[in-house]
Amino acid sequence: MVAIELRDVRKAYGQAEVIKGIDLSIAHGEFCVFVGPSGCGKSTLLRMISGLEDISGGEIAIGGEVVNRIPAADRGLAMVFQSYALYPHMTVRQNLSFGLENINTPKPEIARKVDEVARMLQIEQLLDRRPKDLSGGQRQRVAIGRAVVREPRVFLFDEPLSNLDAELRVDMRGEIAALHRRLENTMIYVTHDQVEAMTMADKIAVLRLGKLEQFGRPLDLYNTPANLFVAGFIGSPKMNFIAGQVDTNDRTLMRLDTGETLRLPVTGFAQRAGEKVTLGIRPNHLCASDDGPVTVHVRSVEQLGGESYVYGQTATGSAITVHSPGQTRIGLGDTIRVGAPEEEIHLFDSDTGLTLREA
Amino acid sequence: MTHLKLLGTTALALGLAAPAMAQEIRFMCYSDGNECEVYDDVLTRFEAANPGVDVIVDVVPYQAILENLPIQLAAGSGPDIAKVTDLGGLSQYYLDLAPYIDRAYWEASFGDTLGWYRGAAGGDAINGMHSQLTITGAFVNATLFEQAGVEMPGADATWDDWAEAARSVAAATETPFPMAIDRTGHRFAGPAISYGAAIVAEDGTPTLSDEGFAAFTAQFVEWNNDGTMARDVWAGQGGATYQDAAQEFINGELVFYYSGSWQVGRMDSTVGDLFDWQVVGSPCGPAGVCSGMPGGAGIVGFSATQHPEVVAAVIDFLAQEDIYAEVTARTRNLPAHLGVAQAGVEFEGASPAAAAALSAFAADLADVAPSAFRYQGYANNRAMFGITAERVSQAIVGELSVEDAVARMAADLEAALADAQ
Amino acid sequence: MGRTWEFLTATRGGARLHWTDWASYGYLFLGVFLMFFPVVWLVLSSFKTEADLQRYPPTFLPYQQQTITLDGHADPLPLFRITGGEHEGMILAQLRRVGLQAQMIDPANPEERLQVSIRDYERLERFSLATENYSDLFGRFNFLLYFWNSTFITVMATLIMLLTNSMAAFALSKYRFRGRTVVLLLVIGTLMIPQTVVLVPLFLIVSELGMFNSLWGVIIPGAATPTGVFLLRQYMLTIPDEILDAARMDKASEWKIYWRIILPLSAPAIAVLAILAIMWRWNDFLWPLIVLTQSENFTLQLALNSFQGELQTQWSSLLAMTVLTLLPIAMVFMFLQKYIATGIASTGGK
Amino acid sequence: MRWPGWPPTSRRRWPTRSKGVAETKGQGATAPAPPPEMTALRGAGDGFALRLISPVMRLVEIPMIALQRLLGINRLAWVFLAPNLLLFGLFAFLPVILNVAYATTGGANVMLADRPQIGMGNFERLLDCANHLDPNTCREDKFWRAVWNTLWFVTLQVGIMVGFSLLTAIVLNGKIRARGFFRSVFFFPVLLSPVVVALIWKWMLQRNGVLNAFLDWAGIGGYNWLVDAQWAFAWSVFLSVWAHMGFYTLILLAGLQAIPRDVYEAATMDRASPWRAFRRITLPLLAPTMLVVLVLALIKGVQTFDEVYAFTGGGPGTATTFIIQYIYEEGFAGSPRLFGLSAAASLLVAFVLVVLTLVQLWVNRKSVDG
Repeated sequence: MVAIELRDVRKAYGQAEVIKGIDLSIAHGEFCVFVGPSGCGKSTLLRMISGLEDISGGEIAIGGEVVNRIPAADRGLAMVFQSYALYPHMTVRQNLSFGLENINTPKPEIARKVDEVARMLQIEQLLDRRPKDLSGGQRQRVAIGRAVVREPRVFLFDEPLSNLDAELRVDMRGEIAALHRRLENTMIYVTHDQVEAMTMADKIAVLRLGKLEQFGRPLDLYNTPANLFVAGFIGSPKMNFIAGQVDTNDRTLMRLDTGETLRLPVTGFAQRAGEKVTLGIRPNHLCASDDGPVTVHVRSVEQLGGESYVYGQTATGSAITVHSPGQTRIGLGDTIRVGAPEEEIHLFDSDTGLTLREA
Repeated sequence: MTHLKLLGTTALALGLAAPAMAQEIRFMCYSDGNECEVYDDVLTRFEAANPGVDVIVDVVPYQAILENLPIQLAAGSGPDIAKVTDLGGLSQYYLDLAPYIDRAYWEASFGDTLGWYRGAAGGDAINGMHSQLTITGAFVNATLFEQAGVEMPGADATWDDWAEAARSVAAATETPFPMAIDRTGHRFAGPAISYGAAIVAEDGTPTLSDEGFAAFTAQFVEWNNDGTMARDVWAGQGGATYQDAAQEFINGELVFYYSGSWQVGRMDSTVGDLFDWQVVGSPCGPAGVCSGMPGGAGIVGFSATQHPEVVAAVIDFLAQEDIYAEVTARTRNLPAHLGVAQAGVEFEGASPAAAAALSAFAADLADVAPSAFRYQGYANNRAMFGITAERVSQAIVGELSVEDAVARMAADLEAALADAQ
Repeated sequence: MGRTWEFLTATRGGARLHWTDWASYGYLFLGVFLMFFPVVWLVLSSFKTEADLQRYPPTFLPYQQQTITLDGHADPLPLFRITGGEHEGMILAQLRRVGLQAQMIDPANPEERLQVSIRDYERLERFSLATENYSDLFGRFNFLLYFWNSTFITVMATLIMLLTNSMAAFALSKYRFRGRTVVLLLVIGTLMIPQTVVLVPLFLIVSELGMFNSLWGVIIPGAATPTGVFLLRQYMLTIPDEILDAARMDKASEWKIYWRIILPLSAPAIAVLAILAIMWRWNDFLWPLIVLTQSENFTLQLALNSFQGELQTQWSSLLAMTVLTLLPIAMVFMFLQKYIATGIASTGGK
Repeated sequence: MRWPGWPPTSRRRWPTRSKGVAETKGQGATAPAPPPEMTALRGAGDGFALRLISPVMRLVEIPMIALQRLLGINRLAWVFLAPNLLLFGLFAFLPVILNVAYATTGGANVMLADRPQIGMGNFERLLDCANHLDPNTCREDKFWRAVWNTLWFVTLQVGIMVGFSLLTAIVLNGKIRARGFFRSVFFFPVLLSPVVVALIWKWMLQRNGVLNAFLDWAGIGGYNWLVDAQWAFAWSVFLSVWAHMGFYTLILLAGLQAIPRDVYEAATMDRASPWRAFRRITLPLLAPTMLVVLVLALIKGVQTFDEVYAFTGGGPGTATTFIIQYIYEEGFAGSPRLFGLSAAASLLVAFVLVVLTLVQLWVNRKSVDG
């Protein structure tokens, strides 16, 4: 069983703390995605798990063993790098066998394993080429192959798809997912792209500024984001936010900054009277209706045929996106009113950013 | 770790280069012609007579003798024997041969030259064998004189006479250079003494700034500037760098060339039938002195050697009259060995011109002033040579006036003497 | 100067040569001439006889006086073409020259002596290489031994230098450790002290270490060069750290990373350094002169200079000697030249 | 004609991924990765070289792994540094320390133990001048002549050399056929030993040399170059530029090739004139490389010795005597050997070099950061 356990893991470069105490446990066989904006520390965290980066505080356990002092090579992990980091002076075959040679695997066995992995990843015909003679996708496969061939306990991926074009990315996404199903290993995957996270992950860890914002299943994160940040980060297009204040007398009445008012559901939220709150509604839950509570000035409209996006602003300038299936008659410069079903509303504390959910 | 390994393997590879001899004597030698070859050859006879002794002649560039040998000696890592030119300057490292040799024979054979090796310390040690005596003097292109129809100045002609004659010959024959003197303080000293310079007084006090020295300096600078002297030689170099004008003379571009007896062999072999040349010795100065500079190289043993008796035996072997005569003949040098000199040397394969030249030089030895001998034996003469070459050159190219140059020479000498203490 | 600025944009795709192209090629060919002609001239001159060397104006190719051997004359006699006077047009052999007159004989009629003014004749010559300049050199010493010594010193010093310098460069470019900046500054600091000014202390140290009169006394002191460390470090900085990380994940030890990843990837820079090191060691004169005094240890440079006496220099042997020492360097250069540009990394910003 | 080994447009750069930059790169964008093109020893060469060294390397690996376990990865750096530092310590730092000791002693003895302490006497002697601008008023006039000569020489040599190196690098960076060939041509003189360089040019420039023959033929008339102080100096500068510019050309060329071509394309689209593109794009982007070149050229320029010494011997007079020659002659070649004075002079030179380098780094601080 190769579960990974992070306990109050910290990392500091001199005075600057970049990982500020992260607790996380990844179960055996799970595909876990670290996602977050740039600078959130997700790659650093991955490198700390890999052993390439020292741990300043806390501990990391892999398969129940604390590995803080174990060098990268001995942790039984494999890693796929953003730039692939193939050895440019070696052929594909040499790239794949380098790691096996390092653990003194007998030659016939190396050959057998390399061939097997090459077949699996469909790179057999590339074995005698050098990395510079490969396309981006091929390099990616070789990089993955290099990780696979050593049969590691855990796979680490550091933004492996960010150098590929859009189409290839979708393909590779599928292949990596398929690989996971096939090998059933624990995998940790770092990306800044929440689409990748949503499509591939069993569990997503959302990181920001060295802190874990939320850890959970993709749909849980989508449906019940823990805070404003996660709500805004997960889901595309972004969730709409409108700031306001709960009426001092009526806990279910929200006064938007635009001057408009909105009726909140009676149950489900833990808001207090007079509290500053932020309203969150996903674009696909917003719909234009004459009795909608919020006025939006339309700035641009995207008609994709099967669906359409309307981009606009509230009176106070908050950006609003409305996503609707089918085509829309709303035009540029229109002023529309929008609303959403009560059950699709998210409410956050404006000061702390935390979701106001009834306990 | 790799280093050690590498060291190990190469030590094996090199092992065969140095067979351990019972008595290996290292002889650091430099050649101006074929000296080292000849020594190597005659020493095989010594080796044959002394089994177990191996004298290895290491032929090195002259620069190694001049610049590196003194430092090696100071660090205690010098050779056993060397051929040196800084005779007095290295005297503190010499092995006193006296206990191993026949003092009477040596004193009878080498006379005054033994004093050159005693340096500042003096005493009566026998430190070295003067293997090659040289004397400065002038080579003249007789053919050019003939063509120009100019009478060659006579035996007691002055430097002025020769300058006058050389100028008119050069003008008549369109030869680029009337005169040249090798660029070294040693060659400069001969004429300077003739002009009245004391250089090293009888009490051993050196000076580079007396009237005579200043007079010749002024004259020499003037000659360089009016085209009498080949300007290339002194002005073309810096520091104390040695520069000769033999090439120009050989090419027939130079009428009067003041160099020394060691050039005879080269002139003989390279001038060929291009023109007739002859040696006219050293011209006289206004004071009536007609001195050249003696000089040369000697063979010395070093006191740091493991085998002093063998070193002494080797040098004594070379000092024997027959061997000395043979070497002198084969290398076409003037003998410093009085016995050999008296007997006369039959120079091997020398043309009549060369033989005549060598006799002319030998004859000129009589004219050498006592101060010239003192200068040659003076321990710090090398410093003085350097100072002369450097400062006179500066005066020629105009960096210093003649007066300043002379003043600088005095100051430099004073500083050098202070530092050499 | 303006011509080259055009090249900065270099977006012109036309096949026709623009005038700036002409200017560039003009500049480059001028460069070829300036860089090569002196060397070519040196090589050609080294095949001239001492007499030919002294000729003015010089000829481009080496020529030698034509001679003829006649009965009654032991030495071959030089041949001349008579260009004026009563014997105009004849080819005569010179017996002897006396001043402006030459005594000559007609090879067809060797009995009669003719007087010719030297203004009226010119030498008969033909193209000929004075290979004796070289063979004389070889004849004078044990060429193979000195060549071996030089080669041994050069190869060993180069290998040690490449090894130690690349190890140091690896440490300085790929590790973060305390004191890295200090070490880097020290390395650059050693640039400030050329070997020439520390000859005496260096000699004393080498003597103390017992390396005097040993080839190692030449090899070891030259092995650590700031230039080498600097050059390799700049190059290694451009190798992405991710490749090292990948190797670490592949269970490679740091030493393995060094020799299986870093060394092969730095090959171009190492080639450049190898060229420079080989050149430095092979050409070295002053230091071997001090350390090596026994002839069995001499390098080629020392041996070739060993007949530089106090008083005489001969151009013909000097030139031949120079060409001889130049040759191995030129060969190495030809083999490794393709690396010289790729091997110097941009030093920008790191 | 294409030279084997380097395609004219090859750009030996890896996708630069330094830490921190990576994550900002292309938020969700799909930047195509620049191909990691590397010119490693190829094919047979690679295998051969590797096979040659691998037994040794494998052997060394055993203790190295033990050390790695013992010290950890980052402290292992010291192990990698150790051989080099040992060599540096023994043969670079120790001599300098000894030089400091020598500088405070007088006399002509070689061994330090035999030398009398004279404190700062040597420095005082060197610096003793009535007017530092006029060497004739100085006690050690040769030192000051050498100082002023060196100053002039370095100014001219570095200026001219870097100028021509830049010009050559720019020309070579253009669309040039046989670029490899030309590159090698300019690098070739770098390989010649200083003595050979001096000999070649002495041979070319001597009174009866080929240059004078050419000038005579052209009707201009020859000249005895090396007897004239100004000309000898000028030719020394020329010779030194000739011998060393290839090295700096290559460094600058590497710097130029690191500037992405699309920057120029953008400048062309912005209608920047070539001159402006040079001033506003090339020079600023080349500044860090330029700094290295200037620092190196300056240090090496001040240390010029062998080639000029063999070329003119420092003459005529002292016209081409530079500071290292002064040190060499005072301490080694001259008589008496003033090790103390020469050591003091060498320390002064090293001090000035360090200061100059720091000043250069400081002045260029901005352009490097920018």
